[in-house]
Amino acid sequence: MKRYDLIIIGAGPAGLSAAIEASKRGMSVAVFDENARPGGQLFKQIHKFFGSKKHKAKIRGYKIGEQLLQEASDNVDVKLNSPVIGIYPGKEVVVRQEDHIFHYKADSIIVATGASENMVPFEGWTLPGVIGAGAAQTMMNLHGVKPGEKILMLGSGNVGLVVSFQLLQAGCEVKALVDAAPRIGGYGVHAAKVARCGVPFYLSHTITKAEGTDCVTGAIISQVDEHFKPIPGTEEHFDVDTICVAVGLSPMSQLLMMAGCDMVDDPKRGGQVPVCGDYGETSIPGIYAAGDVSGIEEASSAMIEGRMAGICAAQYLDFCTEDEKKESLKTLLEDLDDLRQGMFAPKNRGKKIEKTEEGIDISQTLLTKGHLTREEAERFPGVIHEVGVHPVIECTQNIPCNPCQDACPKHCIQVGNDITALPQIDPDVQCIGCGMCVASCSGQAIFLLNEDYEPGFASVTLPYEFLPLPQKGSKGKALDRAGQPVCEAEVVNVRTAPAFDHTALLTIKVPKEKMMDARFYKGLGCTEGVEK
Amino acid sequence: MEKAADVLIIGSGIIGCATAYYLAKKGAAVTVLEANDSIGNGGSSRNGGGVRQSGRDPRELPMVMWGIKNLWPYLDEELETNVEYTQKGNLRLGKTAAHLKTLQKLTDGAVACGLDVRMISGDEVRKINPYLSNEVIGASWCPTDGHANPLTTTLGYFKSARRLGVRFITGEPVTLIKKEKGRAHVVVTPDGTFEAEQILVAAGYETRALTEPLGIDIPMRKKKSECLVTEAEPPMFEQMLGTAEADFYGHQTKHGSFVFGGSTGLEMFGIDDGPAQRSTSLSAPCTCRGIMKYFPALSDAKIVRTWAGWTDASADGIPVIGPADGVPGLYIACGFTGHGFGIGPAAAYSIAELMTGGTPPVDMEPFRCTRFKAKI
Amino acid sequence: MIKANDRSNKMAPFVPAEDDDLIICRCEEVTKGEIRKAVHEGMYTLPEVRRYLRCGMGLCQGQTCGKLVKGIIARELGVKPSQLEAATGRAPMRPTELKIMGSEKGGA
Amino acid sequence: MERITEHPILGKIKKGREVRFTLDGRELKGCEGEPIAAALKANGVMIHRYTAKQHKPRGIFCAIGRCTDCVMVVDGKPNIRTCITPLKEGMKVQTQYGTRAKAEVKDK
Repeated sequence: MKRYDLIIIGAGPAGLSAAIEASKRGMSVAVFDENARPGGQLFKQIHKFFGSKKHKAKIRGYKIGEQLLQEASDNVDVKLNSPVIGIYPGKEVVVRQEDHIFHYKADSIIVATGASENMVPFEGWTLPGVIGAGAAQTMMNLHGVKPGEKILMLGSGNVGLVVSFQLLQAGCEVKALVDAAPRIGGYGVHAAKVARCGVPFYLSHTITKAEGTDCVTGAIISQVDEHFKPIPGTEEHFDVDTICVAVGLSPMSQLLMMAGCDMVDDPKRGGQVPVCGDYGETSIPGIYAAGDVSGIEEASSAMIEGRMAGICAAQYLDFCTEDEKKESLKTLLEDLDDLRQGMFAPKNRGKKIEKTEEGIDISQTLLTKGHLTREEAERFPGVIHEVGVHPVIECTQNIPCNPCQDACPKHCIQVGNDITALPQIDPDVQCIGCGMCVASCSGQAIFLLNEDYEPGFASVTLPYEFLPLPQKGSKGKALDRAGQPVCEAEVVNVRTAPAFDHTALLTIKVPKEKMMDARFYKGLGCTEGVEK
Repeated sequence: MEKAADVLIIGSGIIGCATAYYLAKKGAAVTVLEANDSIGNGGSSRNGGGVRQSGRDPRELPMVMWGIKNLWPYLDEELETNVEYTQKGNLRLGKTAAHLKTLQKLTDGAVACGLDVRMISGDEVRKINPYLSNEVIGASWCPTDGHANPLTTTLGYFKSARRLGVRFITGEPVTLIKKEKGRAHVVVTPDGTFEAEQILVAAGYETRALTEPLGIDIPMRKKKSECLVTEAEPPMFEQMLGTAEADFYGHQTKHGSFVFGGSTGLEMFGIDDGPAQRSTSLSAPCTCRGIMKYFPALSDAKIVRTWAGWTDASADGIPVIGPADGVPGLYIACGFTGHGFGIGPAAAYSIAELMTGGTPPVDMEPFRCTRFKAKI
Repeated sequence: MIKANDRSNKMAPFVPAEDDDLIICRCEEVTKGEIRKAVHEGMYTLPEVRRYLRCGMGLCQGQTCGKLVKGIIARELGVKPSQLEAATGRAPMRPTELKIMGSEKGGA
Repeated sequence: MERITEHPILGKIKKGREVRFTLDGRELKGCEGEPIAAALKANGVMIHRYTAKQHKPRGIFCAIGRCTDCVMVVDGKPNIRTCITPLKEGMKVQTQYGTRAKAEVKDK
């Protein structure tokens, strides 16, 4: 029987990070993953990540996956297409590989199996065309196949918002974003990206029926009362071929249960999770859990948790000293702690937060419609007015993210040590209009305004991640934050650069009085997204 | 806290549930105490579902034969539950001359008890079940054997007993049975005490620890048994199957899935992992190889679940059913040795008769708890 | 775990609901009404409901419906889903062909 | 028609060579190595199977091999998770009815 110092189950962000730390310390490590390619969900994540530099912020998920693989490739044995069948007594891991099952023994095990999608039943939910949001991501971002043409998205958490945007990028039409909750669950900036493309948000609404005989041909949604019961008479029909369900994730913890770890159902962590110490130690010495399997969080947190579990396993088997472990864990715990701050922190789940840490009222329109109003935007520290070109940062919630601070070569944007603080603009530093901040903002919430572009006209520079890319000189409509046309607009500049990482910078000229409304651009005769 | 009942039953397996049901039908006030959080969480929800006479010890044959004639065919209706009882015969398969010898011996014993069972050739076997490989050279064939769904049967008895007013309390482990004025009368749990005129212990292997302090020790040991189930497949055959070598047994359920159990030969020496009942890594692969030797056609069938359970293997391979001699008020039903499901309804019916002063349908003498003697 | 363990507890009688026809377990096609009814018949735990109705016992082994079934049982019993025991994790975690399961390498 | 040829972030999507396969005897084209489900989707196929009890259509649901809703009969074998089974030249894919392919459907 083949033996390893450490067996890791799952080659996602947590598993790979754990493998890197463990193998660095001399452990023999095997990583098993059931998928054909490593990286877990990272390769479906084509948006830029949040956090700070050490959390790999502003790098797109799939690139982080590539980096991790690169880092792991030298010493770690990643075995793909290898579903683990079970964990048996004596830390025996049985794996299916090709047409056989293999028995492996390990002195320590890290379970990093991630999460699976929650589902919500409604009339017609078994029809072909009702799919998980993860399924949509898999189809379009991994396999290059559109999950549908006209989509209704169910769920306004980060997954629902991010996938809606990705669907638009893939050339699908998102007809509506529906959530039974009265407020949007995910980051406001993610919602705003979707809203400005014209996707309507239906909060306090639920799907009551998927229509169709052989597959989805439409959907009916209804408003719900405070007990989440549909209100008769509020039904609205949508002509869609696909209904995407994004109603949260559950830890995929069955293997830990099978291994005999003490489990607990913790709604704050997303469901059935192992009882764990700070670094993923389960009730069984030598078995650890890292990433979503021990509680649903972002991939950035999963990577840190993986590293911590890897270090713990190393120390458990004497591959590093207690002091070294303590030292490394201290830094990692701080990094993790940075991510677990702000209004979306795990500890704040379910809490109704009315004000930012700075004491500013949070935009209610953002929470219910997915976008700020012009008036609401003005009260945030990132929104200023100056002569000439300057950034406008419509970042209005305390989320752990600060790449904008590093992006500005002139250091005119400050977030400070607390990375959940709202960015502020130093009025004494002259913006050079380089656009680095616009491209660096993972939330696509930074715009450059030139209030004095031409007499009577201002220019707005905005991030643009769609095809076809408008040409300089082309004319169209400027859209407001809700995706509604506000005025004629002319594209006066289009910038792309490797440093922008596929985010194009579109500069449009609009009448000066519309500069605080125009936040998106729609060319004439084509919708956003891939040309049909 | 004193809670009174006519009868207290310890254990909610098929024996506990069915006895409660038959007692309640006779008007008794019954309380069932179950240590686990779920009803029937032991062997009753973990066995292979055989409802079989052939292959059994002649001492328990009359009881199981009576049950198959008088109880099993009517259980669906009686319990208002689909117990999936299928009476399409049992093939006990042999591949070697030695196997046939084993089978012949079992068959002769059963025929002496009046059971319709006979030896058939390999070709006759394949007429009954065309999927069996040519390695099979003969079998014993008992047309009145069959199989049922142990999960719905046990829960069906539970449901029906509950409907008749039986009180079931789960998560209530009994720690002690106490005598009062010479009779077993009080049952102690961490939550309190329960009183009853009669107490039945039907707690599998755990019975031993409960009756031993009262001077009744049943010689038995815990033995792990493991099973697996496949995805649903198109209907292939309806018989219950076993082998002379006991390398696997099983059947295709009405749902289409195949349930198989098997033996690695190492069961008696496994680690006692207590109530966890964890599968071992060796069992399912071993059973799979066993199955494929007989059923090459099943090699692409996918296994969706494996599980394990404890059996209470008695010293002589048949159960203890009846009064605890010398302890008035106490009754015992345990030691079913891994074949308690098919005989369960008849055993329960018989105990209910005994406990209410009626006449059990078969002679209960072979099941007395005092039968175990030293060999010299 | 819950101490809703006295199965003779009188529960409000089963009242049919409009959405009883909803499929909850997609593999075994078990409906919400069947699950609710099972609870009223005394099945208070996830293992019992699964054993009684086969929900979560199909090809996917309850990976999709586990949480939904738990929620329905909890609602009928008037407890929080987190107070109910979860389904047991059992091998194989993915459906595995007999011939593959029977072909061991690196075994003892 | 449903394929994304160029993506604003991912650029040109790399795919395997074009191969032919059949669905219930009808010849379709797909890319080698992509999941069968992706190839079917690109051909506009929504229904993968009809359920055993209620005979209702099912298609892709989780797309990562967990929910088992997208199973079909592939090269004669039922219950194959098409979302994780790579497409190969000449594969015979059949709509699954309950646990098997429809007897009347003759594959070429």
